[in-house]
Amino acid sequence: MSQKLRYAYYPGCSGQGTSKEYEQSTRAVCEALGMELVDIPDWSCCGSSPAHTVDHRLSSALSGRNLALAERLEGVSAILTPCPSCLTNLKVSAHKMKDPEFAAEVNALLDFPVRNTLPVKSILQAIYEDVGPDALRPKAVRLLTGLKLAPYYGCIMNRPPHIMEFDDHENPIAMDQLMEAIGAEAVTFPLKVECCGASFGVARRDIVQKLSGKLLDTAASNGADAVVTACPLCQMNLDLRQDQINVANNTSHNMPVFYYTQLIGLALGMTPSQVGLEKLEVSPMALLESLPARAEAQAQAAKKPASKGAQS
Amino acid sequence: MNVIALSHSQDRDFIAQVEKESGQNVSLCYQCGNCTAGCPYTFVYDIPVHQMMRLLQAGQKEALLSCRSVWLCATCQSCTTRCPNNIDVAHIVDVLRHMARREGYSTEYGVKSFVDSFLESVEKNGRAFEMGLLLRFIGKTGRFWTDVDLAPKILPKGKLSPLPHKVKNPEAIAKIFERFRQECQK
Amino acid sequence: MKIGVFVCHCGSNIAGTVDVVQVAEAAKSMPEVAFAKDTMYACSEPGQQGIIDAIKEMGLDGAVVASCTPRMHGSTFMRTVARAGLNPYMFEMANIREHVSWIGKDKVANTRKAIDLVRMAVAKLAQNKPLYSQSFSINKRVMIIGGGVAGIQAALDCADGGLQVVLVEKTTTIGGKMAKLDKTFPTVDCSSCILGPRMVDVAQHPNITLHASAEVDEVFGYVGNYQVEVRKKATYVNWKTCTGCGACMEKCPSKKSKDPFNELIGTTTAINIPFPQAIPKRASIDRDSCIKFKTGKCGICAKVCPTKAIDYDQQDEMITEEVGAIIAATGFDLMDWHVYGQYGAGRYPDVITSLQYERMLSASGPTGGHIKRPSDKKEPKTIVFIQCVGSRDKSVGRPYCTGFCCMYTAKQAILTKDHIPDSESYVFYMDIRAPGKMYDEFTRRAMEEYGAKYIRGRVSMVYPQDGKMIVRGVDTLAGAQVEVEADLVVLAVGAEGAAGSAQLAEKLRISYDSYGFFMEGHPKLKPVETNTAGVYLAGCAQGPKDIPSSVAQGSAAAAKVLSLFSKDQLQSDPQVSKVDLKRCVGCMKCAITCPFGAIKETEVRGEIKAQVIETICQGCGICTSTCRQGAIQLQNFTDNQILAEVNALLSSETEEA
Amino acid sequence: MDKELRIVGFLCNWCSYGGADTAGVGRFVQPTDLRIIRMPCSGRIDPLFVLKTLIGGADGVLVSGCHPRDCHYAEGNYYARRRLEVLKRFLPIIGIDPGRFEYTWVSASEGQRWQHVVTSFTNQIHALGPVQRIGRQSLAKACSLGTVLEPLA
Amino acid sequence: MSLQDELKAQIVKRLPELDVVIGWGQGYDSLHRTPLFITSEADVDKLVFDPLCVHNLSTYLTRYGSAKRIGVVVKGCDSRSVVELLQEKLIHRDKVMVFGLPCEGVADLGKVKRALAAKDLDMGRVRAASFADGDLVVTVSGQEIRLPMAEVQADKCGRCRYHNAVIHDEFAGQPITEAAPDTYADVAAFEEQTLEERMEFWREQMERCVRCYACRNACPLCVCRDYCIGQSREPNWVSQRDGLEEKFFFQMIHATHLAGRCTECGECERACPVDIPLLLLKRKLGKEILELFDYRAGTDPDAKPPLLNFKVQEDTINERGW
Repeated sequence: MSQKLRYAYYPGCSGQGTSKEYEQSTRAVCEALGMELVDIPDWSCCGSSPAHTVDHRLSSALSGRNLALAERLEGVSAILTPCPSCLTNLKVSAHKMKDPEFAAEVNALLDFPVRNTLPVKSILQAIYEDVGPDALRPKAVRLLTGLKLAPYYGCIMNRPPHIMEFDDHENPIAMDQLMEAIGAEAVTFPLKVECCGASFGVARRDIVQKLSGKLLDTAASNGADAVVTACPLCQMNLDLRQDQINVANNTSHNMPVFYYTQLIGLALGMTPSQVGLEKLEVSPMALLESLPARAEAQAQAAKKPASKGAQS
Repeated sequence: MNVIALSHSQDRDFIAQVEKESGQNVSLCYQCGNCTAGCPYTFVYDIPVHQMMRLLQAGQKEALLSCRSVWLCATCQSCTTRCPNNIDVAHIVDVLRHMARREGYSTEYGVKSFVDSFLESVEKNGRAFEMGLLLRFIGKTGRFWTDVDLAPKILPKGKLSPLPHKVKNPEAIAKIFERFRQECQK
Repeated sequence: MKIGVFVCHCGSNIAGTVDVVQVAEAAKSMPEVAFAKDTMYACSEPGQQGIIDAIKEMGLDGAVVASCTPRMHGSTFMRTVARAGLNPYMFEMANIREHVSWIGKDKVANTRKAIDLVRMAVAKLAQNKPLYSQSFSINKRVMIIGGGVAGIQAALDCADGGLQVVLVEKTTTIGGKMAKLDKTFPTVDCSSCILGPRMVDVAQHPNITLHASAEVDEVFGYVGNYQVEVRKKATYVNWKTCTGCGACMEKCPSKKSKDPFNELIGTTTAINIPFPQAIPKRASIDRDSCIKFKTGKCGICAKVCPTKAIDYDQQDEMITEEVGAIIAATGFDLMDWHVYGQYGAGRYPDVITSLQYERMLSASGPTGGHIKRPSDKKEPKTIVFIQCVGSRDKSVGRPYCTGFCCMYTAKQAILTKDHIPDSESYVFYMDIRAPGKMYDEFTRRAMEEYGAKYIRGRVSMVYPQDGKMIVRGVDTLAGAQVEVEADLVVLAVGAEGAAGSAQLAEKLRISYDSYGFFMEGHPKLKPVETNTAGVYLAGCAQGPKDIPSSVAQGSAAAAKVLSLFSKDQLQSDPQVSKVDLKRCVGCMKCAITCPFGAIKETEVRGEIKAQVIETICQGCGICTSTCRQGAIQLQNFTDNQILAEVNALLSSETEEA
Repeated sequence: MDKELRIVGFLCNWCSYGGADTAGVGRFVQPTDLRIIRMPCSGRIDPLFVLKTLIGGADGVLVSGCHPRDCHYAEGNYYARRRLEVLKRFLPIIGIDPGRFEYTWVSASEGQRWQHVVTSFTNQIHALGPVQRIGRQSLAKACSLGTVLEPLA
Repeated sequence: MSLQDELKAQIVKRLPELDVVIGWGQGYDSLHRTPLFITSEADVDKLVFDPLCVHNLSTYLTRYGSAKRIGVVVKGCDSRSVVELLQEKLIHRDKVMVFGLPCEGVADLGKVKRALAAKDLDMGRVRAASFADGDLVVTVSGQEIRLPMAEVQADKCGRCRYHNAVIHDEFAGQPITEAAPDTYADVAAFEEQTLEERMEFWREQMERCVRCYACRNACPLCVCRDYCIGQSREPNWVSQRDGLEEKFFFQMIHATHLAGRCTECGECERACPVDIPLLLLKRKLGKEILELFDYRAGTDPDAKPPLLNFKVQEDTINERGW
């Protein structure tokens, strides 16, 4: 790729706290893939879902401040964020501000106006489209063969399609393909875009227990060893609250929940601590250590039907 | 179940207001129910989504603004994405929640408190401060036991900072809130 | 010139939002207007009589009727004017209904606009001249495009009426979609038992020439005298010698060929006859899966064929058919339901279309009439039917109701119970559309006697879990989300115009909508006509419809052709171009741009001049706008007539200012 | 909407005139400024009709025909497309805003599209305001005269 | 041998095959040339060729019946009119003999008049004119004045890219190397004005029009003659009222009727007795047609003109979506 990949980067608040490992692995992976992330100077909270549940102007203004800051950066081709919630807020603001009347209302709340010149994308979209699984594959020095993953995109990475404009809104495949490029297997997971309970964990824990519980059940019944996700909130609900879910639903899941960037990082040769694996609540270490043996078994199994197939 | 006196209780201004704020035409809904069919939150709703749409068409303001469902929608976009009439249903629910707030409803007090806590945190620090907002939420609701079981899991991992990561210039964000309040009073 | 103006109330249709009395009053002061009056219904018998009386009493030279669109009643009033003894072209219409009263409620603005439109019509009429038709002879053969049940009906009716019929079918057999059906509603009688004999009649009728595996390539000419280029696609079998014995099919080693007749449920041989009752019963080779074509080796069919009919070198053949009229009966196809990601977009083998299910039900189908789900060939016990997939769904660009799905779904639910008595059928529906003789009773039977569980609501998603298909929908009547663990899911996929219908419409110069359905001449009064003279429609090509309606349209189109051909000569439209010889400089630019070749070069006193062939001229007027001298003028749309309208309109503005 | 302006439409009989009829049958409300002249085909539309109308004082001219590839006369709209595109590009040299003239394609089934076209075009013309006519003293000239005359008075 | 003598020799050689040869001769004063209709060898001596030969003689080609064989002397720009007439089958190749010339540019007598006026001299009093070292040398009121051609050359010559006749049976002299292409800078410059200013410009210009139709009569492609729709009743496009709109609309007829045909020879503008810059309208059309269809009129006798042609999918015209 001759063109230099240079983006404005919006880390999002959770990257400073509950999803530190996502932030850490995202930066490491982007660097390794030659994607330069330029932090938006003095970025602030996008408003997340609470803001748009209160008022769309307020929500768009909180996001808009960051859009305007990013537009001042030079030589960047897009604004990237790892977090789907931030992504939605930034994209919805940009989309709604195409209406000049609404844009005027929002700009009235801001110190300096949004010009709406840069596209907003997720880190996932940038890795998938600007680098791509084919370019990733040869870079993987450690294939994760034998790892069966339920790829979970969350409800707002791809929806609604006319705003998110990325991948299929019912059966997204970007993360599946990236995981397959690093040797892992994406199992059938029909609930790729079902909601996990979102931010109701604090106020209505029962909701998260039911919805995230169903996700874990479905992942397990489809043979997944682990869930891989692209969303801090989803990851927290599935990982940190897995014990709460087990208690409420009388289940005994012990399913690691990765960020896809952590797995790409591992495949690119990074150490577990470089991608923050120790910060996961359900430890994946035993699973990861079992991989070489599994890969071997898989290769053996693959040989038999292959030789049989050759005969017929 | 109460009789809905259609001749007297249809609030047309309410319908018009929702349509204006959401940019949606509620007459497009033909009650196929696909929104409810796909909604993951139906199990906690007091009124399923398609019935909210129906009550909206009938101008039943009180029933809608006082219901739990408007607070329990997580805007997961399932309804919007699958609506055969391209109605942005999630947006309509958002608007109903805005109206419920403005008119002083807080049927799901916990949910409202969480949102308020979050935004207060943002207004003060410029960024969401998770530890701070949790404490605010507990302060508002008196639910001291909220997620105490998670504390031993999360604290050793250094994920919850005891101090906020403030922006350099938190006043800039506070000003956005301030201007917003002024606009609202106009 | 003495012009009469008649302003129609159309009941309240016009008078409700236009002050028609004021319009008539204003007309009185327009140049050349000798008489103006409002009338309740201009098109009614007393309305027309009023126009005739006024023309006769006042000695009018022409009439303007301000009412609906000329596309509706233009010809009605031209006849009225003719009955009063005037030339029918001494008439103009001002469209103050579709273009005024129906599109705005501001009575002042509407009235002003109506007056302007009348002023323009009056100004144009003042420039009109009497025009006279010419007669030309017609070729009394008819081409029918599409050999489904509508086309078959039209072909048989025309042929029985004594016409020579050319039937062109795209696939290798006639029969269309109906031939694929197992049973028909609401009688549950066997589809092939009622269609089969009609197909045989087509094959045996002395007046019918059948071109199967053929498509219309190009269409030239005009009503009464069309030339149609037909491409007979290579089948690699000489159909003159093939007897349809089927020996080739038995021996063909390539058995994985796609089977479109069976809707891709199962496979067939590379050389095949699509089904036992096919007409013509002739074999054809699917190049894509034939080993001979892929590798050059094989040739078994050629060896076993008793009549040596196999011809691997066969090429497409072009033939020209000359006909006087064309009936388009090209039918429908199912829309591409793979846009429904929530139903798996084709990823789940046990989610199938209703037409695939129909093939499974059919005793001559790929499963021999046994219902087996594709994934594991097991008999399903719980079957979910989802209606309105690609119907009444704006989000996938299909806002219309296909109309027949409710009925066939009820039929399939009934047949399912017959085939698998211990099965359970669920039908997710939005509304049951069953307006027809014994139709609603039929859907009630599905519920009452056959125990089909009807659930009112759409299905949000379908996904596999533990060997079942989880169907998550809603029961809006119960106000609850519902889930069904199904073995098989059948989608009632909506219909759209058959593949290639848009291209055909362009060749026929008829209108079509964005779904590929052809536009009829008038939604009520001309259901099987088109706006192109001599081209008619039948069956689903015009819009989705069930078998009885398709058959009725087939007969209706045949009746239209028979009536067209009942005369030996047709009257040409006198709205053709005319050359003013003294103005013509013989540059022949008109001939270059004429799409119909209707202008030829001629010599008048040693000078080259253009000449219009009136029976070929279609009246588009491209020549008129090409000619710089204004030497060739389209009659009834001359420069002066249009300029009169422009000037009338602009002068009204000047007066105002 | 402010005062009605003078907008003239030249529509082909088979598609766009029918589309306008379909819009009427569907009761699709439209602005009232437009006056329609029925033509057999967009290919019949001599660009001079448009110029005559614009120079004669119309504030806007709209031409609509069958969609390309769907002409009732097979090719009329193809010729129209070239002629009208040249015309639209010519207008600026004589001081007429090219936005005062648009040509588009509406089929007989597209009632809603016709409503949209009429509404958009009417709005566009209202945004441009009344046309300045070559045959009339321009506003600019009248104003400059005014300023010259004032000190004298 | 001079260019003029070479041309004369060619005409003498070919004259026996022809009924007439149209060239230029001396006009009523030393600055004017006039069309010369050569029917005998004696006439050939009267032939002149210099930068004062401004007329486009192809205008006369359509005035003869189709039976006559006509020779015509053409400069580069004039030759394009011949090509256009051939393409439109208004003349026939076997009836026309083209004597082609290279041309370095012609004088604009309007400019000459203004240049002399600037020196308080009257062009009407010019008694002799000749060319030397790129200057027009005139004797006026007893003085010899040198006017550099660069200053008095016609504008069209400055941007000319067809100095040599593009079609010819005989060619006299040496071809000139073609300069850089015409960029229509004049049109672009004019269009820097506001729309109001442009209309005001035409309003002022057209005020002067006297509807003499000299523009039309000089145009080699205005072949309608007695049947020009600008003067007819059937069809009746424009009234005889002496109004600005009527005058201007006549120019719209003239311009649109030349769309895709006009070779920008500028005869309309040169012939205009009140100096209305009519060529600007035609150049605007020429510019747009070049951009849209990559077409220059009068360069290929076999080309299909763009407005009598179409593509199902036009490359340069956007479908106008609403």
